[in-house]
Amino acid sequence: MSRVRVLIRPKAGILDPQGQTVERALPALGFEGVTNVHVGRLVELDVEDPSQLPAMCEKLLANPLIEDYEIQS
Amino acid sequence: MSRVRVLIRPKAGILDPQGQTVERALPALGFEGVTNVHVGRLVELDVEDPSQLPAMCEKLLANPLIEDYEIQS
Amino acid sequence: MKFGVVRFPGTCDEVDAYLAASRVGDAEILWHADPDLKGVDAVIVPGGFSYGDHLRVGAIARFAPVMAEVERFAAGGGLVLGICNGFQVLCEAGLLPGALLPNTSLKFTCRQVDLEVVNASTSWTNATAVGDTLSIPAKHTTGRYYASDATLDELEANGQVVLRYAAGHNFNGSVRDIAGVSNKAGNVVGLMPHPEHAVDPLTGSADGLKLFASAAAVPA
Amino acid sequence: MSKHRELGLTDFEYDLIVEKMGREPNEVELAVFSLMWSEHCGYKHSRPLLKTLPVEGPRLVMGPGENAGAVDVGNGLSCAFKVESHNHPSAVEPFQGAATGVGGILRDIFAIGARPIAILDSLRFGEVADSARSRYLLEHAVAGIGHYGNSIGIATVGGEIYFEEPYEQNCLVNAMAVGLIETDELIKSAAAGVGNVVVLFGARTGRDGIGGASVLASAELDADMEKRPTVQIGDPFEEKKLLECSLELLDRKLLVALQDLGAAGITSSSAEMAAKGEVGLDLHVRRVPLREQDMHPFEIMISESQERMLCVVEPDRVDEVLAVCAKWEVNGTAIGEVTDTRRLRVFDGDELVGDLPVTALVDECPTYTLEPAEPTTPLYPAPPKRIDTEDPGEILLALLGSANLASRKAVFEQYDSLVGSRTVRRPEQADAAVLLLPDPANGDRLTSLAPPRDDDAPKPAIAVSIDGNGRRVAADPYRGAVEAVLECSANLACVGAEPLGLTNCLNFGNPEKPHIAWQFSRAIAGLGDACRAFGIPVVGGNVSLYNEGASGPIYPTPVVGLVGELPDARKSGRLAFQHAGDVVAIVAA
Ligand SMILES: Nc1ncnc2c1ncn2[C@@H]1O[C@H](COP(=O)(O)OP(=O)(O)O)[C@@H](O)[C@H]1O
Repeated sequence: MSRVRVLIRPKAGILDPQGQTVERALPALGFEGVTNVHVGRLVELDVEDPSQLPAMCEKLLANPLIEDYEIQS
Repeated sequence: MSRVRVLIRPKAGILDPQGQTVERALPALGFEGVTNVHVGRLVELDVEDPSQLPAMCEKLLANPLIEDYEIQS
Repeated sequence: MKFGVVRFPGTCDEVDAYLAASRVGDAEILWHADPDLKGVDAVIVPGGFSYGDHLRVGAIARFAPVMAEVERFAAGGGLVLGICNGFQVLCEAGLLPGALLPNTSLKFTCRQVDLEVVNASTSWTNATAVGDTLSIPAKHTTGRYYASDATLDELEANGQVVLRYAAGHNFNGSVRDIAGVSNKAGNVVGLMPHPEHAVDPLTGSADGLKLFASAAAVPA
Repeated sequence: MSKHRELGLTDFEYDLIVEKMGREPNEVELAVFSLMWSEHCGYKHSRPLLKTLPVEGPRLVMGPGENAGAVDVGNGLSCAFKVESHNHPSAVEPFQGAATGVGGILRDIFAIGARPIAILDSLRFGEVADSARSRYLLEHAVAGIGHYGNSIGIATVGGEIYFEEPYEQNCLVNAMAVGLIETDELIKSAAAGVGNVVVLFGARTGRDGIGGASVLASAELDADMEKRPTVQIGDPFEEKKLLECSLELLDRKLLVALQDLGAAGITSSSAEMAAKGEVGLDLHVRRVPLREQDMHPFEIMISESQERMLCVVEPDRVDEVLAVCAKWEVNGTAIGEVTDTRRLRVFDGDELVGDLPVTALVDECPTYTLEPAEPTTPLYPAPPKRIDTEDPGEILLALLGSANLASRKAVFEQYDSLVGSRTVRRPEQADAAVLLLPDPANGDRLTSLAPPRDDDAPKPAIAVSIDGNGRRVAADPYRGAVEAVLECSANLACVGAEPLGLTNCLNFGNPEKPHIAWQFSRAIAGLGDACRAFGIPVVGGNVSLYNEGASGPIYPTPVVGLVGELPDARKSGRLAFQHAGDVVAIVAA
């Protein structure tokens, strides 16, 4: 059994409204010099068979049409 | 300028219906042996001054009452 | 009594709150970027989706310039009501205890719910009686009230639990069926359901008007 | 294959373009023509038939041709409304497809200056009992509609859903929006005033929806095809700001003309504004704020990025316009000028990269005469028998368990049906939604924020409903379409409202097939006759053709939306029996 992390983020070129909103808000909060903000999802799970992970991501965890994923184990 | 990742997850012990939903959906798709699923947020950003990050997390990116965060740079 | 209703980018229910407040007093819209409460006697932080609910509900709005004034106003005993997104904002700002998490169903749900009045001595419930049932609509995706057990015990001991969902009406999974809470002094109240949508029997119920009437009755 | 064919233009159409241009079009020009002469923008197969629909009525204020139609609802107010499809995007990505469908129809409403107050939806999927895909589409489309409407704060007050096999591969997602405006404040989209400035405001432009036209990209960019999102992502937060910003601009009388960006983006909105105003436009694509820096001029022209509007402004008001945009945290950029050339000229820096005749683009798209033929054999297989018992108890249970009869609560509870505090009849309380109008007796104008008083004066209201029954239309296109109008009118009658105007969305298969052409023309005949019989004008609508899956076309599905008025909302009917002892009666013709 291993603990795995899946990072899911909007595909390059796809609108990321959350990232935009956060980026726009930061200076007003006193945080300057922050750019290129993207907001995605983090899924953490224990898997018996890590080889299933790519299929799991494609089918359920991410939406491959609009999201990229990265598996960190 | 460095690219930084912030991982934000629900605090242990707080009900995480998103994680539960994923966990329940997986067997139906043929993925067995997955447990302890949690869903959180991923924020990626370029920062000029990484020393600002903890403050940014405490103040804005995470809500310490309900979430833990981890900074990966 | 003059109510100020805060408008952030993405706020949706400010006109309804304004109209509801106008039934019992005067009202004015307060722009998020102006650090000025225009001399109002009570502030309403209304519902909607400030900043698109992006990042985390209420997280960005709490930093708006007007909120610094609201915090100062509340600390001085000023009357503040947070409705739905406004409740979320007040919790994020630390004006109210606890936090709002996603509904256990993870779905947006719009439903008329019954609320039970637990504390009728706050500035926003003094026109009700303990045990009263109020029929008020709730509509949100992130309305599951959460606080640690220790905090909850303290809130109950202090009478800070103001409203509870009646049996069978807690659709979001809030701990201890909590629908609304107050600060210790009782001048700041937040709730997930929308009293501003329940001010006229023609549109379903007038029970929500009691909250506005309560504040209007507080000597300015 | 030649580029024009890959872009969906026939050889005949291409030759016609060369003739109108007097030369071969370049890439930018070909991209623009291919979109303007597409079915979606050009109504190539439907325009002649749509002309047969009645567009006159005593309460008509704005008929087809503008972004939305409008009817007079009394006291100086008009109700603007329109229904539109987002079928194909929803089949690809149901959440975003349905969400952006709502976003698009809302922009149509505020583009004419009206404040949107209500949304309705009409949905068709395959059998959810049998098909996991249909369940997925249903769940995500409903979530998408709710996400957009709820977040922008406009009540979704009604709709309808139906499940059957012909929609399995090609679901239907139609959304209707309703708005209110002071009649004398309605704004049109015709560009006017040579020397006036064209301002683009709203979201940045990315590569959304460029899919098909990417054949125009150079080989080197083709390698990057991966990077070309064809799925449009909606951002209701951006649209909420855009809505408030647009209405404030209009309120301050800062605009000469306003138009939303829908399908075909800057291309179609600018061309249509120029055509209606009988002027020309010079546009500078490098001034358009971009999400990705390396975009080609043709990509900028045809991008379908959501949440954008185009307006025409007198030069000395531009600063004020940009200040209002800044107040609402919306990008505003002057991107062009009105000219007297009647040409749409596209500049990339100093370089003229496209020079198009406006009239040819907008008004001279060829139309095709359909060749209808009544089919001699049934087009659709008989539906499978779903109840296999004679036992009345079991039959009742099976009926109650069927998705088509089940309560819609699980759907409509995901929609905020109350925001605005004017919903007198919400879902499941009546056959049509009833929405209070501002009460002029109380000095309550749309803009004045005067609270209604609890007095004994009548409470004027409108009622809205949306209906369609594809299976009936499949059985008899003429009568099926008539019945859609009848059912929708009956829904209004049940709350005590009288219809004032109708909008429709015509969802059909491939009209180049004779039997589809027959369904289509018969249904439009039925729709027209029913509207004439009722004296209801058709104020606008939308056509969605080529709705077919591998196993055949969808049921022909004209969806009609009606807006009616009732003098006193307090008297509107309800579905539920109210008091024990009341008499139950049936009324029939
Ligand atoms: N897709 C939908 N979106 C919003 N409301 C819906 C939808 N489908 C049905 N409703 C609402 O649910 C209620 C019941 O729908 P339906 O069973 O179709 O009723 P009817 O018998 O009036 O056709 C109505 O108020 C209708 O407006």
